[in-house]
Amino acid sequence: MAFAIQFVIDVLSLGGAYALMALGLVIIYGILRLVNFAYGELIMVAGYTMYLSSGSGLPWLVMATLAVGMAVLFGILTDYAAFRPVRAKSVTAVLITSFAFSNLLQNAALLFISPRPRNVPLPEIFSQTISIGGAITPVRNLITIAASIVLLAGVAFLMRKTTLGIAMRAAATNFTMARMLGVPANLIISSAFALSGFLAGVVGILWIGRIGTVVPGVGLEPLLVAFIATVIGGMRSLPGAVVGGFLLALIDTTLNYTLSQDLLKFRDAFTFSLVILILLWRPQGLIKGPASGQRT
Amino acid sequence: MLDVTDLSVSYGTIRAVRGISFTVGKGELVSLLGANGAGKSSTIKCIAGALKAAGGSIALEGKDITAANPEQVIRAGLATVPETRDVFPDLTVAENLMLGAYIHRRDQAGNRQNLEKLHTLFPRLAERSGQAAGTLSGGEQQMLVIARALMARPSVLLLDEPSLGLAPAIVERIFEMIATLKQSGLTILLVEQNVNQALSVADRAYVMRLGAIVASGTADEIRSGSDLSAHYLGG
Amino acid sequence: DDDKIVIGGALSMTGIQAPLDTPGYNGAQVAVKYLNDNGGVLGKQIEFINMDGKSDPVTVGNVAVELIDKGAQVIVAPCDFDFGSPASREAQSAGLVGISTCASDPLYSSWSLGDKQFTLSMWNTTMGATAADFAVKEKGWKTAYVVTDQFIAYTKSLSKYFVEQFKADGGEILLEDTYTNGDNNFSAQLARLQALGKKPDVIFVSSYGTDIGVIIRALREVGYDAPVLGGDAYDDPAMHESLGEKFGNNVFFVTHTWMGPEAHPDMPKFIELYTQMHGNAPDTSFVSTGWDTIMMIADAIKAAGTTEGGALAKALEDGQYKLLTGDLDYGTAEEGHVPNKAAAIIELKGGKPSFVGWRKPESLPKP
Amino acid sequence: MSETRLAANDVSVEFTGLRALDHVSLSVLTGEVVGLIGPNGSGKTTLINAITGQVKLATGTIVAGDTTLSGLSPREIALAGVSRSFQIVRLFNTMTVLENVEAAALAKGASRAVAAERAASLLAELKLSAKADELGESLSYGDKRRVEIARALAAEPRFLLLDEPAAGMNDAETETLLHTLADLPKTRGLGLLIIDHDMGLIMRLCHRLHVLASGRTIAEGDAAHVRSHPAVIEAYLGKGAVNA
Amino acid sequence: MKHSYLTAVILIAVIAAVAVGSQVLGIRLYDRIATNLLISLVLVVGLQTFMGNSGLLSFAHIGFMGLGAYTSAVLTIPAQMKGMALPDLYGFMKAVEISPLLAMFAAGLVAAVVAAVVAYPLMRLSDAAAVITSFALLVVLYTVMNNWSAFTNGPRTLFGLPKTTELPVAAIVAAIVVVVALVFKESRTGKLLRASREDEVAAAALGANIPHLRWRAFILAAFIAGIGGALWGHFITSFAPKAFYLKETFLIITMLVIGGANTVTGAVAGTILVTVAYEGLRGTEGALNATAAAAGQVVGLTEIVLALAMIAVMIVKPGGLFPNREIGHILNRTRRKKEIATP
Ligand SMILES: Nc1ncnc2c1ncn2[C@@H]1O[C@H](COP(=O)(O)OP(=O)(O)OP(=O)(O)O)[C@@H](O)[C@H]1O
Ligand SMILES: Nc1ncnc2c1ncn2[C@@H]1O[C@H](COP(=O)(O)OP(=O)(O)OP(=O)(O)O)[C@@H](O)[C@H]1O
Ligand SMILES: [Mg+2]
Ligand SMILES: [Mg+2]
Repeated sequence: MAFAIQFVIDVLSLGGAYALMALGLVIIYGILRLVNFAYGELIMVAGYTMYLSSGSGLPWLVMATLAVGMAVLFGILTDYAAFRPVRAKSVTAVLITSFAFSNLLQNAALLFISPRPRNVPLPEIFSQTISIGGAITPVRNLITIAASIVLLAGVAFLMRKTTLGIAMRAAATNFTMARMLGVPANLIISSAFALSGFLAGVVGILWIGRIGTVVPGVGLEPLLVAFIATVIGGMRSLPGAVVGGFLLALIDTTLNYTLSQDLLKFRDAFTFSLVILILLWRPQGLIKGPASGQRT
Repeated sequence: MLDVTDLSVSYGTIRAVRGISFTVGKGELVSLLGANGAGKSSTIKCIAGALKAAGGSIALEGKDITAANPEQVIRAGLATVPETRDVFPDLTVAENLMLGAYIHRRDQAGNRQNLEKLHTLFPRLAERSGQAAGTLSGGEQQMLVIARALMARPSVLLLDEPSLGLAPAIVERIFEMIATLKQSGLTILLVEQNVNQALSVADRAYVMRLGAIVASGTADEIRSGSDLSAHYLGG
Repeated sequence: DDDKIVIGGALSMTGIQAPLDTPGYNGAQVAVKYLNDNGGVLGKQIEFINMDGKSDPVTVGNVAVELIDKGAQVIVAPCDFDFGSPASREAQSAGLVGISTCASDPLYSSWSLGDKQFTLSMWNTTMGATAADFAVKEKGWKTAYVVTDQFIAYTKSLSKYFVEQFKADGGEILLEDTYTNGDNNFSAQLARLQALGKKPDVIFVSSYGTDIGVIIRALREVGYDAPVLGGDAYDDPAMHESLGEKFGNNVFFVTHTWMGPEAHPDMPKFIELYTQMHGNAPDTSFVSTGWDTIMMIADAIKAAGTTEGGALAKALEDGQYKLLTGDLDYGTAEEGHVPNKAAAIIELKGGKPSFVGWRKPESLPKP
Repeated sequence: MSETRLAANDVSVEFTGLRALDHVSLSVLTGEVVGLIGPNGSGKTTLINAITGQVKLATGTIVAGDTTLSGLSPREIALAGVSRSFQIVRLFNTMTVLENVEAAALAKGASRAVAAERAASLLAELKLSAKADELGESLSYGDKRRVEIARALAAEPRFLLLDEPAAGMNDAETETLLHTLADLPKTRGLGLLIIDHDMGLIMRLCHRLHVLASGRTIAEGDAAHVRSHPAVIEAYLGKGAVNA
Repeated sequence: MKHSYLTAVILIAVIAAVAVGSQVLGIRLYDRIATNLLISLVLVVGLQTFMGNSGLLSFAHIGFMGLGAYTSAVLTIPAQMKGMALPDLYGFMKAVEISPLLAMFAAGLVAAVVAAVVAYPLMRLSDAAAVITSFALLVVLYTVMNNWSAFTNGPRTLFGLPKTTELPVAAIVAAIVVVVALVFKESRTGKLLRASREDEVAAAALGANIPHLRWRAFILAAFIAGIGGALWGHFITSFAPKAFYLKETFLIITMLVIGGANTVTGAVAGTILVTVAYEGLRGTEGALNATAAAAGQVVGLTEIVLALAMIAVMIVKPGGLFPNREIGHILNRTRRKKEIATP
């Protein structure tokens, strides 16, 4: 019994973190249809902000707010540096610029901070544990689950029910036309990046809270996870990203528990083969996004 | 109302518009005619702020809008229906129209009223309001683009070939609608390939050729102008 | 360039290897300055050129070639067989001596790399056996749970020799589990540990980089307070700090030395020189590996009277070195240049390291 | 070449919540020009899409000669001798005009030499030789439409379906197009199905007309008959059509 | 067709210039950089045959390079080394030792066969789904290389490959690959594939079998990648699976995109440009470190400058340096225009 509860909690907490990562990526992907490779570095920025402010004696919540704020700032910066100048031109060009920007941030961290891992201050509550039905789990996991639910609801509301959401999609598909209708398209797209940065910041705090240290490459794994979760769930659908995150966590955890040790090494191969199969079966992902207006 | 003075437009080294001047008076309907590639659309895009002028100036109600960006132009009351049928394909018809009223987004009541009016003008759009705009037929998209521009409740409307790809009956309705809009006091600049119909609603017209204005006058003058149509309109 | 001796380094300043290589690099710089301030070697000044190997075997190899091109006469290779060996192989093919500052896998031998290649570190046979002897013979821990990171030769062979010696000493391995570096999810391993139904006396975790901290935290969080034992990859202040007062207890590891006078009488002098040069005191024993490497090379050059590879290798084989990281004496090329060396054991208490002492196993598993 | 028939029998097409075609039957013989007209959104383009396999049929069949086309992929239908143009121009933008046309011949299995030769002669025929080396994207709208026609012809189809080829062309260009198209059925023995809203063009070019409204056939027959059909005037031509 | 010949001649001349130029300078380091450049060229041009013609981004290319490298390694590592280098190798393979040239073909073949088997179903996907499956394929290949210890020695460094890739060998292979890529581009498959790149619907409506066309190009690209991998393996002589993962993937994609993915000329230009920039910057960083004496090392500067340069190039030339036309085509056109201008 405790084993089953443990399994469920593992899946939910890992899934919550994965879902949040995916949400931040799908905001940009779903709207702009561009993979933001610099997304992982927004998480890194949040981590380093925590590290750099750890000596300041500020209360932890203030540091965390600061970290999220920096991630938002760098999200907007990503737009200015990597997307705005090339987005009208070619999708591959954007892919390259966003990758270049990701590289730039990582190396800047190497150069100006350190290649070595740095510790991030964590509040006491992050490492406290509680026992649920015999299974012991860190409180951090419950916070993660809660955060993912709250943020998903908030983002869904924003995208569905507000003009901002519609304007974002319009600005992304036909920039000039949107402007000709009076939509301040640049601002609108920047706000999508800001939102993505916000989510990355929250993920950063929760994810790095798991690891305890930050290194320049810390963003790679969340990026990959977000990428796969988005694909599984539905590349243009917000609920899809969340479902994808939990599903991936379920797959990961199940394989972890059940695969024999010889096969466990190949876990990623299994997971990614599954991604391929899902895409073959449903190129749109499990949950379809908004109707795509293509016809002959 | 709209004064264009010595306007030039270039694409890199290609000069598409070479120093043209014309005016559209308040409440007037002026037509811009000319063969393929004469520079009509380039002129329209430039006025709308989507292209930078290489020289000259554009004024709307005396205010200079030469360097204005598209957002500023529409806020100044000038709406454009571009030639390329730029619907937002992934958005529904209703969402497209909603964006048309972006600059009035605080005035929901006014928008609803305006939308009703447009729905009676284009009943097809009311039927399809939940459909993704990209899946509309060619003609339906054209209607949507015109309706969307009117959602901004402009005082000046630029129309670039509104009859392109429309059924004759619809074309007729579009021209009736243009006439109605004019009567309601809207100032209109109309670019058309369909010369006869354009002249039937226009007060005045300008004829462009190779980026320059080569003739101008009232609709009747242009129509009766000896070999104009043979030379400039027909080819 | 007959007026100077050029030593080329391919140490990694970036990547996963950086926490081990950068301290070594800093220590080496202190040694170079010290030697040069005291008249150099064979009357020549020493020039130490390091190019970032980027924790990438391909870059390390490329960089080594570049260094040899620039006139390097001895090559200092990065830690660990996987990252260091390309540099040593290039050194060998250019007829030069190559020394890794801290590679401990027995693959780092003259058998696989060539007759002019050495490592300053003890081998994992020593490291693993020291840990096992310490657990069984000193502490009386009879049962163990072993987690092995599949990452590199180092992590795999360290577990292998630990397990061999642990069994030879009469201990029982309850479970050998695996793990892949970078995989921040440790829940399955925990579940398997819990499913054992028996609490092991000691947990041996052979991993690398930030993951060590993550694993220990994960263990402690769910209430496993059994002692954790590991190798020199634990010798990273960032890891100690990340465990902190709360989790940094009852952790033991085998490493190269201890940065205090208890370990070596000359240690204070080195720390003073280091602080003069770098502005802060060293925070890990890996700085000593850098110092020792350069000092040993200098001694060997003096003995050989040349930097020529063959002669220098012979001098290294014949010499006996009294180093900050313990006394060292190499086997012959036929014996793989086995480094006969003692190991230091450190304990973490409240996130702070303290010196347990030097140990040298009586018998070693076969490499 | 013996006469063959391309026939859509009782075809319906459905999109979510919308019947775009409702039991429509239409046929084209080789050597004949059939005009497909109707109000916007009446299903004309959809009918072409149905014939060329771009949309699925809800009912009905499509046959060309003895071959059943319905159920085949667009590719197989093309190989069976049905070519088309698109309402919204779909050139291969960064390939040259010559390559655009060659591609069609190659897809049909012509050797590279034959394809090159056929493409060059088609470009000459459509007065596009001077543009052969330009990229598709750099052409003016009228030229693009003509390249599309050349491309469709390069596949040597038995049936050619053109969707609004004259849209955006001025009167003079439309006139030239008319002559080019009018010759095709005779010189190449193909059957031509053409959609356009330019009644002048349609009336002069087509042997027969087929009128759709709201996905249903409301009239078919020769031009004079259709033009004076009250339902057609009501739904499509409008009162002003008398002077078209 | 004529301009294709001209393009081939020019590109081969460039390759020859790279090879001979570095020989003339006689610096061992340049020799090494030039060899590296030419191997990258093989990989980038190989990627161009698929990505350039089909318009689909492929992340998996480097994975096939890895297959090639490991295949050739297993076939050529001297039998007496195998015990140490590949301790878990299956018994019957232990004695195998063939010539590197033969092994190179085997490497290409193995990569091509694996590509043929795994990729067919993937080829009907387009856009994002295609990009992501290729990415997933890379991860799968990487994971397999990382863990199939018998053949690859797992994540650990494999060593013992005979060093047989010298500069002339690399140059010859690069020249052959460039010619193959140009021929493929002008072939029926190449032309139809390019049509499908521009407009899938229109190409299918002409009768092009798009998945099949893509599949052929993918196999060809994998074959070239496998050869490139073998070439590289026998140049570097020791490597780990990490050499065939994200960083390298992005490096070659960057080279291709900066040069212009649609053209072989672009692939060549991009490879040269990025390599020269990279090496130049690395040299500068090294010099900086040499003068900065004790003050710790400057790290990451090369990457930062390179990233900025990449963004700049993409802003100015989003289609790359040679977006649409091969060099021969461009020269022919300017010549013809001049002729028209001055009759
Ligand atoms: N994006 C562009 N790049 C280069 N040249 C262009 C571009 N757009 C238009 N042109 C050129 O500018 C000239 C004028 O084009 P414009 O679209 O304004 O003509 P138009 O009068 O609207 O013609 P049409 O009746 O065919 O729409 C043409 O020669 C055209 O080829
Ligand atoms: N993919 C689709 N999804 C939903 N509705 C569609 C789709 N494609 C077409 N329709 C609808 O089917 C109807 C017929 O469209 P079609 O394009 O065939 O019209 P048409 O007769 O060609 O009109 P036009 O003359 O304006 O081009 C239209 O109402 C259109 O909105
Ligand atoms: Mg126009
Ligand atoms: Mg249509």
